[in-house]
Amino acid sequence: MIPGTAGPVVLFSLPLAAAIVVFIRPRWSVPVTLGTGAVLLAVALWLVGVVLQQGGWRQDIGGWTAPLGIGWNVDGLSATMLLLNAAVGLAGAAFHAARPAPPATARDPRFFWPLWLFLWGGLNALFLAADLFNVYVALEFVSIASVGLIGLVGGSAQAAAWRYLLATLLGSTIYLLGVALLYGRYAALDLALLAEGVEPDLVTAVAAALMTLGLLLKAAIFPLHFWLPAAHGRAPPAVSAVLSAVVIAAGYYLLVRLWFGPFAPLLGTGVATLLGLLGAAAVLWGGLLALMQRHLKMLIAYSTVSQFGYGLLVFPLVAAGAAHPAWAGAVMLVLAHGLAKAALFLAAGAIILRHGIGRLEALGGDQRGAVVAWVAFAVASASLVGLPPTGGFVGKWWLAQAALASGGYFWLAVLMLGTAFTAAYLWRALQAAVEPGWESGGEPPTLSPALGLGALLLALSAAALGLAAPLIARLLDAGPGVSG
Amino acid sequence: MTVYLSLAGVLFLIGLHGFFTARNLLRRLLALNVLTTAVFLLFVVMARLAEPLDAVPHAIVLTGIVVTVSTTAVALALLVRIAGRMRDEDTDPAAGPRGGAG
Amino acid sequence: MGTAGVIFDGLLALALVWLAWQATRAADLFHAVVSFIVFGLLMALAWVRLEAPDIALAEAAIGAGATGALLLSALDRLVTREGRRTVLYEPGAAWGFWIPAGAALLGALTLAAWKLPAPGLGDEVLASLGASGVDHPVTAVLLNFRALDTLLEIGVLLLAAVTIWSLGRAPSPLVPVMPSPALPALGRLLFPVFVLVAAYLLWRGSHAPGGAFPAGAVLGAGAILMLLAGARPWIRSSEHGPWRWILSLGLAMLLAAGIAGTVMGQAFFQYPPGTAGPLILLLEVAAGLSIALLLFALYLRGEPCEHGYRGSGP
Amino acid sequence: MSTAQWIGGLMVLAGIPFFLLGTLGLLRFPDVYTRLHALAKADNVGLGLVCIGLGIQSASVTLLLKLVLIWVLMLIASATAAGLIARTALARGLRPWGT
Repeated sequence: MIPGTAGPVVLFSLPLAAAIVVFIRPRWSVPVTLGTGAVLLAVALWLVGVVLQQGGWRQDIGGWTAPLGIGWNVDGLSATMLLLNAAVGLAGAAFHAARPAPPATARDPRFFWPLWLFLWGGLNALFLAADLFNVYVALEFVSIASVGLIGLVGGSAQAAAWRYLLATLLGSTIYLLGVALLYGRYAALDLALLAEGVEPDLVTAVAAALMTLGLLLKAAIFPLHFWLPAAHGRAPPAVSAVLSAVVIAAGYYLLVRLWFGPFAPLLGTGVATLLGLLGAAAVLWGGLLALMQRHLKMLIAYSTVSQFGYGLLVFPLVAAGAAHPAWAGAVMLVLAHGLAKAALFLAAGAIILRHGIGRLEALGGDQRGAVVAWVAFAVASASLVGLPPTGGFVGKWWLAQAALASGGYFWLAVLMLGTAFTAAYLWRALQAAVEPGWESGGEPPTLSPALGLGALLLALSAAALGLAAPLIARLLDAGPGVSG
Repeated sequence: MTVYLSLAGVLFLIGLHGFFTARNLLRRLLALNVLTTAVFLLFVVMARLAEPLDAVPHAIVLTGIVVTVSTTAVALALLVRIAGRMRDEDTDPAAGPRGGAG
Repeated sequence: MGTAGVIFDGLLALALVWLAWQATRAADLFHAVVSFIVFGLLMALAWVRLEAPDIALAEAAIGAGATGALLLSALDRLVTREGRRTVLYEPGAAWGFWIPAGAALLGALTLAAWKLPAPGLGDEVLASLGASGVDHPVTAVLLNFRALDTLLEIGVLLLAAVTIWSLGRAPSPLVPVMPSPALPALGRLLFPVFVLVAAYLLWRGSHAPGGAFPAGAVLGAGAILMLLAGARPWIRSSEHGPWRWILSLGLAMLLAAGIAGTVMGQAFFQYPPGTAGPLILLLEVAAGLSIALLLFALYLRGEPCEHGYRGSGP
Repeated sequence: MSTAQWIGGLMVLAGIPFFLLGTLGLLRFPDVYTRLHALAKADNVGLGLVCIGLGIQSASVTLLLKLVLIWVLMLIASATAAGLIARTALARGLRPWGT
């Protein structure tokens, strides 16, 4: 037995078991969730270490090998995503535990904790899954948990949750149709098995197109992003953080898995350019809309649409032959974006709690109680824009290297322009802090210092990613991109 | 089997068309269910075409049916809440949107 | 199959197409919902024709039965007391992208589906059936070869119930619109039959079509019928009662079975040699019980009362 | 062909007209109550004949009993459903045809 096979078992089972415990005994929610989160973070870190040492592996479930049985996939990419999920999950849980009790008139989100743990478990199941149908069930799991968490605050958030649910269900159905075609063609659902046998014929091409379409819808890639801003903008802060940082990344993660796994033979210049153009459009359109928002959380939500566009630039760059730096760059960006975006949403949550309102022009003036949150916001912004030495900088640097090496000057221009947009809209948000703002007069509400602290830790780790760049490059060598 | 393969195609078309043209939310949900049924039908037709009869798509569709009823139930519960809220606002113009961001 | 079979299949397909069209296009919502329920029932026939009796059972019980009850009760809530239908429209989104993309995909899809070789995994399933602990291939796939899918699926059901609870309280209590002396009598008469059929299906699952899902669905449908017949929803959301335990039982047992393999030094979900048969039966009982209760909980559309209903509130 | 097969086949054939007439009644009768009457009467007899006929043809007592059980359950269900529909119709103020 490979040392380390216990890791995925813990990462898969523990959140689900904890969700059951928290469902049965709500009063234990906070300690159980935080304890689970700490264990999961430790295990994810340990798993990253194991993968660094001995490379990735596949582990069968129930002792049945593919094609009959299903398995888990542990490699640099999945370990990275598991780590991101653990970090954001723990920080979000800490934020939610530390937030001031809601006023007696507001709806009491009684079921936040089980839903939170279910979402965590579903995402871990998704990142581990090596089987296309298992991925479908995990995707639905994540969708329902997300919908529940968005709808918790009631009111207009429930309408946003409904739109998200319909969009995501359509995405899964289209994805499942692609899976059906692949199964009919190859009688296999396992990623590795498919990667060996796939031939670039019509059935495979249609299946690839369907699955990509479904996942683009789930990852809210332009022009299928219409459902994202309302859902992410209206959810509670911790929920927005995990949705933007991890749930969207899950759709992107599957795209990468598929196109650098089974569908690699189909990744011609045409397909790659199309995906790249979608990414470019997402970067620019999302950036433009973020610039026009007047509500802090909506600004951050539109920024997610923009930032995932960078991820798609990996396809044309890899197709043009610059596999290594492009691939590592895109994953690095997703990771850095996840940490920074979660930090932004948590910081925004703290800031909005402090000021009682989320409109940009109201956030200035007296910042007592929100200083840590603003610092976190600034550090996370630095990473998102890509100032050295943050993770965002390294990711963009690698992507730029790939673009230069393969002569993709258009993609380089997109990268630059997107960075300018990012800087502009985040500057708008930061500027709001130092302007006069709307003085409410009364004493600011006393907030737990833990609120801003979680955001700060996430932001600092996004920044520190840049220092760990060599380590991450080595980790990703164990991923599926090497063959690309 | 051609009959059922064509049926899957036509049902998929009807579901897709319904999903995009229906403006009533409940109808859109029904269309989505028809769409899912079409996908299940494709799986089962493939199981029937395989020699010998293939049990894996059967298990997949069974799992899929349970997942679909769960998502449908969540969607309906959400729909009823949204409708209730709209009704409140209809009858009581003073009741603005509650909750909101934050 | 013969000519009669082909004619039957053709008529069935035509009826299904017409019903699907009605379900998505009929002007009256009630008409649409009823068309959809009949569509589900006829789909069960289609599954039988395609030699998938397990799916036929599940479709009749869950697809048509439980979904139908859910749809009808939701429809009931969407109609106001004054008979005015709540307008539930949303503005059309920018579908300009979808329509050409969908048409192009559909053309390619039809072409592709006709060329499928469909090799299938039938031989592999039969080869490993002996080691799976059960004789029925579908049960072997569900609870042994692909048990992880089943675990997540029960998880989805529980998660859906929690999500629905999180949306708010159940509208209480659900009084039948038209009290009839026949209905409670029918409920009392039929409930033992439901329990019997569920137990039979569960037992049958190890060697023939049946198993936890149809059994749970039949039991859940019986419970819903009792509710319609005027019984008070007896399920409570209280932390102290047994209900939360029973709702989580299926997922907890499957998780425990999975972890047990790892603890004993084997793969996740690997049953110890020789115990697969009884273990699968045990898991099916737990899963069936949870499925029945979860389907019932989904039907309540909200968190049930914590300590029981006092009087007949609004 | 054995006698049992002949008897069974004849019973199934005899059952079919009841379904046809029941459907005709559903389509052509003037109001809810008469339609219910046509459906319940015709379908119950028709189903009974078909079930017993098939049971006799199968030449297996267990199967015959199972088919009869199906018929009995259908009888109970259709009686209750018809009662509910008629009561609801009355409560909504639909007057029987001819009164």
